[in-house]
Amino acid sequence: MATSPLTTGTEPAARSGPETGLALYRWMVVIRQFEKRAYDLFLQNLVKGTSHLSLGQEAVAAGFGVAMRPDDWTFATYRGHAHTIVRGVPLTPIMAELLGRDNGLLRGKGGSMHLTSVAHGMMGSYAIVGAHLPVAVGAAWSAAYRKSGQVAVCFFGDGATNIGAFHEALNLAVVWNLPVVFVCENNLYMEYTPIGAVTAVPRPAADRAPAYGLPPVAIDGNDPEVVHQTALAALERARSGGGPSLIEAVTYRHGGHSRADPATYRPKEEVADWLARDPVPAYRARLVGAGVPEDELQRVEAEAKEAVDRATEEAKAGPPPDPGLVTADLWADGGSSWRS
Amino acid sequence: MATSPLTTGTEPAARSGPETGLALYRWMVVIRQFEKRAYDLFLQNLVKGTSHLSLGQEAVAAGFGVAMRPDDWTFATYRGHAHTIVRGVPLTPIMAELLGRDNGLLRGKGGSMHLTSVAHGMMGSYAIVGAHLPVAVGAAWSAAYRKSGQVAVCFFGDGATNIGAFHEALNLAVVWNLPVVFVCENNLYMEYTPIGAVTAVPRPAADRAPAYGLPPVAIDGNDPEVVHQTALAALERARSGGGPSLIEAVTYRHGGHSRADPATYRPKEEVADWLARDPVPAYRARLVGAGVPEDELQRVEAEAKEAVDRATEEAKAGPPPDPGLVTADLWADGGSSWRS
Amino acid sequence: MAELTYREAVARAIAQEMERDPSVVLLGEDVAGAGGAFKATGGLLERFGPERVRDTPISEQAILGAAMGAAMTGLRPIAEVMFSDFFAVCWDMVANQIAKSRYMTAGQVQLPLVVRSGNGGGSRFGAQHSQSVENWAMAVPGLKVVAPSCPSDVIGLLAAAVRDPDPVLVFEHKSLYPTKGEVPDGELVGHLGQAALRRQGGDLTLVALAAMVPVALEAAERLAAEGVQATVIDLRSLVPLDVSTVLSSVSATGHLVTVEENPRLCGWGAELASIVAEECFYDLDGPIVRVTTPHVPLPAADSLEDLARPSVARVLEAVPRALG
Amino acid sequence: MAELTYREAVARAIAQEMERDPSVVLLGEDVAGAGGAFKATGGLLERFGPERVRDTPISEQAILGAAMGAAMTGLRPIAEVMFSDFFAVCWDMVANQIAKSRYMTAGQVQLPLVVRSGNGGGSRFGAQHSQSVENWAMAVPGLKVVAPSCPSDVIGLLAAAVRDPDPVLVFEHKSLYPTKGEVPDGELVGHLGQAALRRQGGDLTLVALAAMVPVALEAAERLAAEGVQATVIDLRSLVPLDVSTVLSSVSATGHLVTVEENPRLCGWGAELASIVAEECFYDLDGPIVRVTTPHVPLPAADSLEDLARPSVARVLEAVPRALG
Ligand SMILES: Cc1ncc(C[n+]2csc(CCOP(=O)(O)OP(=O)(O)O)c2C)c(N)n1
Ligand SMILES: Cc1ncc(C[n+]2csc(CCOP(=O)(O)OP(=O)(O)O)c2C)c(N)n1
Ligand SMILES: [Mg+2]
Ligand SMILES: [Mg+2]
Repeated sequence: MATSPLTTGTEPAARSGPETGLALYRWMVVIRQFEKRAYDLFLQNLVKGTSHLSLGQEAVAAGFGVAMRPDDWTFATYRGHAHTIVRGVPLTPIMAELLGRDNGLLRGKGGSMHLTSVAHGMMGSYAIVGAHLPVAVGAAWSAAYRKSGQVAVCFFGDGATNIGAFHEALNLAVVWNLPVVFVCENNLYMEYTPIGAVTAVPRPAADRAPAYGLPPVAIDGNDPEVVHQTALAALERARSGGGPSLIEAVTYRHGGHSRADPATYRPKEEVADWLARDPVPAYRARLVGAGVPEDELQRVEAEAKEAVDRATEEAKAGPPPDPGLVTADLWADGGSSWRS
Repeated sequence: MATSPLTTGTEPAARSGPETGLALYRWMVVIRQFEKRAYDLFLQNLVKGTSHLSLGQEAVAAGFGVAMRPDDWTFATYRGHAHTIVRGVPLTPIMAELLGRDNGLLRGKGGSMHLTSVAHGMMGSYAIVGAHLPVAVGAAWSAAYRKSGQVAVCFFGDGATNIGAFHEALNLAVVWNLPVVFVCENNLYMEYTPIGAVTAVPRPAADRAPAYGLPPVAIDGNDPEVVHQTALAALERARSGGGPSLIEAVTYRHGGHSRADPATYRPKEEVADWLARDPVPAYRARLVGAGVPEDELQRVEAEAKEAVDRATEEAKAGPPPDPGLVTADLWADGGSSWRS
Repeated sequence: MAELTYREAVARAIAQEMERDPSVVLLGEDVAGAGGAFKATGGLLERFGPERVRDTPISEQAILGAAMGAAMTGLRPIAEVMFSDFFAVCWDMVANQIAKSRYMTAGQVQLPLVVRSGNGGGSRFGAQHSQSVENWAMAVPGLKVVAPSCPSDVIGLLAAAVRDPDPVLVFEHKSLYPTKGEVPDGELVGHLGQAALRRQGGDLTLVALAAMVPVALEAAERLAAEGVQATVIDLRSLVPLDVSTVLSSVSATGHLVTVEENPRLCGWGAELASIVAEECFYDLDGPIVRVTTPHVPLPAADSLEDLARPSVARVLEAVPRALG
Repeated sequence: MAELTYREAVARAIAQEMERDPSVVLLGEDVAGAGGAFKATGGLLERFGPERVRDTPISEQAILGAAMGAAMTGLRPIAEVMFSDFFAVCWDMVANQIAKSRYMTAGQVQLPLVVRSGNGGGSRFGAQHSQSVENWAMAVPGLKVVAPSCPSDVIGLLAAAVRDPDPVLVFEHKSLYPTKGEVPDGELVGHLGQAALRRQGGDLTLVALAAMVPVALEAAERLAAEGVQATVIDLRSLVPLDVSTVLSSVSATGHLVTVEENPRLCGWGAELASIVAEECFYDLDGPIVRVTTPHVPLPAADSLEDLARPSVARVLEAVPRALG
């Protein structure tokens, strides 16, 4: 089952230095604060549509975010706030998008599930399970064709490993030897069903890797340094022509699948176990142990909170989207006319 | 690549007896004669649509046909004449279907690619690559639900292992532990592209089996006894609650992908090699060596030729389909009205 | 009589049919343990057990393929496609396999199966979780297509769909799940292919479906206040299509406005308008006007989504054009 | 001027665009080594090399996903879906991803890509290899849709599609591949959204697409022999749709017959009829009649397939009903 012992397929090249550690921690804290706020705003009925939080899964986004080159590309799912944040997209437009305002990242047209910022290499959040894996392959193809050295990194859930697009994307990426890193965030559940109940192998991604000629890699997705080192190795492999990687990062979401899902389908002890392994305090403790001064950590935390507060205020102050947006931007000419 | 050494995943339980040998040979010869005739009729412009022959691949259909129980189910592709024949479907309606006549198996409505005879457990020939794998899973589910002891056997090509439906079907079949046998007829090519050029692993099916918790099985698809023994073992496993199997039978088509494809994209030596391993004369020689009297073989051959001759005449004598069939049988009420 | 929500009606219909016929089985993502993403299948696992109510992986092609294979071998499966947008990932199963098998095999293959799906907008879910795709299904020969607008029709149409020998797609409207309605006690079985006359009026025919029915009814009330009496037809079933109910109403009123949620092009409204323009041309006294979502995907923000979907105001705007 | 076949025109158009722009790449099953299942991409591998002309596995979702990812990052891919029926196995990529991404991201994502596909019947391939599915695409906002009827339009429209900043689906008609036509020398670039007037006549407007254009033209000749002069419009492009050419013709003739190959319900003919019934109602002098394939899949046998698809005889039968 998905709770089986983890193996680290790629040995960390070196321990992360103190700067990297702080960077990892900063992103984890920003994500944590942002997601908690998003939840509060949902309870206040300000986030109108759905939203899928990464609370508990921060280490995956942070580890990759710190490892990626600015011109690398991220492809994420509907659970994409964290992956958008770590690409350096300002928090205000992200928050404003959740609130459906004109100052939102997508001017309210996409919502929480479709966060995208092409300027930051955040190439989209996709709400159909599995759909973005082939798209990431295409971006990697374009990087290879243009010899740009860019890498496409594609995040998806454990549930996505059972859909056809997963299979097609992995196979094509390997056959064409493309610079793409597939990252399965295995949080042990699809929406409400345990992944082990609907999957033919214990490790939904790692145990499929050999079907594409790739080594099985499953890592502790709650350890940001392990994630970061694994990411560095996979990115380097991709950039140097070594082809795709498939990484299973085992982690856990603290809350429900989306919105107000109370997640009562999960055993209490399982939840308690994983809360005890909460990546944010755990990593904080590790940094303290490694000699990072307490006040530096507090500064990072204060800055994060301040940034999220400011984003919240600016988002709330945003006007509703311009009504003209309904019929805008279907086509490159800015409009949506279907008649000539 | 797909020409890598074969491994036999399931040890033959016992050598096939002389009766089985003759049965295998009979089906191989019938298929051979039928397919050659279909080709001739195509050249005479009597087969109007497309057709995909199993010349060279007879041992797979024969081996399974002899092993299956009458109430087991076959699901095949557009390359389905052979699989239809071995279920005992009379040759005349099959041939008449290729000719588009009213006495055709589907009264001309389906054509070569859709041969179906529910009464014989031939549950359809499917022309969309990969589509019938999930359908076979459903039939197996129904057998399991009704505890009927039936098994669904699903044949498909090497090319089909790269499409999403393959992945979804295998996973679900294993998760639900269903009585279904998946048989990949690896003839080394999709239409015109060598399977090795577009597949991430050397053995397109066998190397994927572990991704579904199944053992890798690749057999000599030109040896009808190996196929037959493997089939018996897989059917028994399925019938006794042991769940699905995935079998890769390596074989070769003697002709082109469809109709008049001259198959010039294949290296001459490769073709020559495989022609030298033609399963029909090879098995004949083996039977002779095992002491089967020559005249018995000749009788089988003469009967096959006679049956195909008769089917050809009867098919040719068939009238064109009743024009009313155009709007018949969309619905169970026999009609196709969309208005009430 | 009892008041039920639309979502409760779904579970009641399925239970009614599973109780009656042991060959009825239910499968889909999260339909069993969790009672469905929209909580429309709650209690069924407990009542009918894990052999008949089955959770699946996220594998829509396998779900629909399994339903098809089971249907052709003696079961009567009800498959759930959680959001109708996901028909796109299994469209081959629906459009090429399920729809065509009986015809291609000259009637050999029987496919008594139902696919239920949450359809339509209004939930601020954005473009990939809000589509009205009943016209995708209507365009494919071999599929029956219904879309109930109220709890009693949910039961009647779903039960009829389960008993029908052909494949039926049932589009449940997501924004209607929490709505309530009176439902008669006891077994309820409807008919596929019967439109419902929700209101009678001699000046104009309004035709609507699912969540657009209340919109059309409210528009009719407002029109009445201005002295225009509208007939409101709830189409309920797209295939079979109750053409005669529509034609006889339009013959009487001479004016037709359709109210559909799908994007502009090639919706059921276009089909209906064309039928009327061919078969009832000489009774028409003015242009046929379609009110639709513009030809765009649905935006996520509440204010934008409300502007995009047909509203009472947009219907009222259309009526003068139809009256000519 | 040279005479080319429709299939040669495909290869020439692609070569013209690949020559001009190194960001144009081609991918699909058997398109490279084998020159395409319909031999419409012959010689391109030899001329442009394996980096630009790529064979793929049988993975339509991956093919279209790869085209999308490449397009959003700077390439201009041309993807082939061998038979348009196979859009069903990658419909999510087409309808949910490619069509919606620009809109959902408020214009951030650019998708200059082309998907070519062999469409339509007449080849006795049966129900799963013969469909006309241009209406599937027309119904989805965010896709441009064209369907050429002759070799010069193949080049013009395909070139225009490659240069267009938006996703364009090009439906090549399988039964037209062997047909020939005159093609001007030199670079040829057409326009999306312009219908072509193939014949002028004052009594009736016939509108057709792709393989139905010759059917409509022949019907028009026969009608002329009986003294009825028909205008024949080759629609060429469904999105954008050249509504004004159709409306002005119908305004003049007062009568409209559409000839479409897709099954009955919700085709482009229904859309066109509805537009005319709304925007041109007062100029109509008779019912709008659609000639379509009946609402069934296509049968395989030659005689049945010929009966199912619209024929000259069926058009001639429809005209008196339209003339009223
Ligand atoms: C094709 C498709 N099927 C179903 C859904 C509905 N759905 C949304 S999220 C989800 C669960 C996904 O689980 P997983 O891949 O593990 O990702 P997680 O949400 O746990 O991050 C499902 C079934 C969907 N969006 N797309
Ligand atoms: C989804 C889909 N894509 C493409 C095709 C076109 N096509 C028909 S047969 C074929 C090759 C199949 O190769 P394989 O699976 O190896 O079977 P074989 O024909 O060799 O028996 C292709 C690409 C199809 N029918 N369906
Ligand atoms: Mg998960
Ligand atoms: Mg093959």
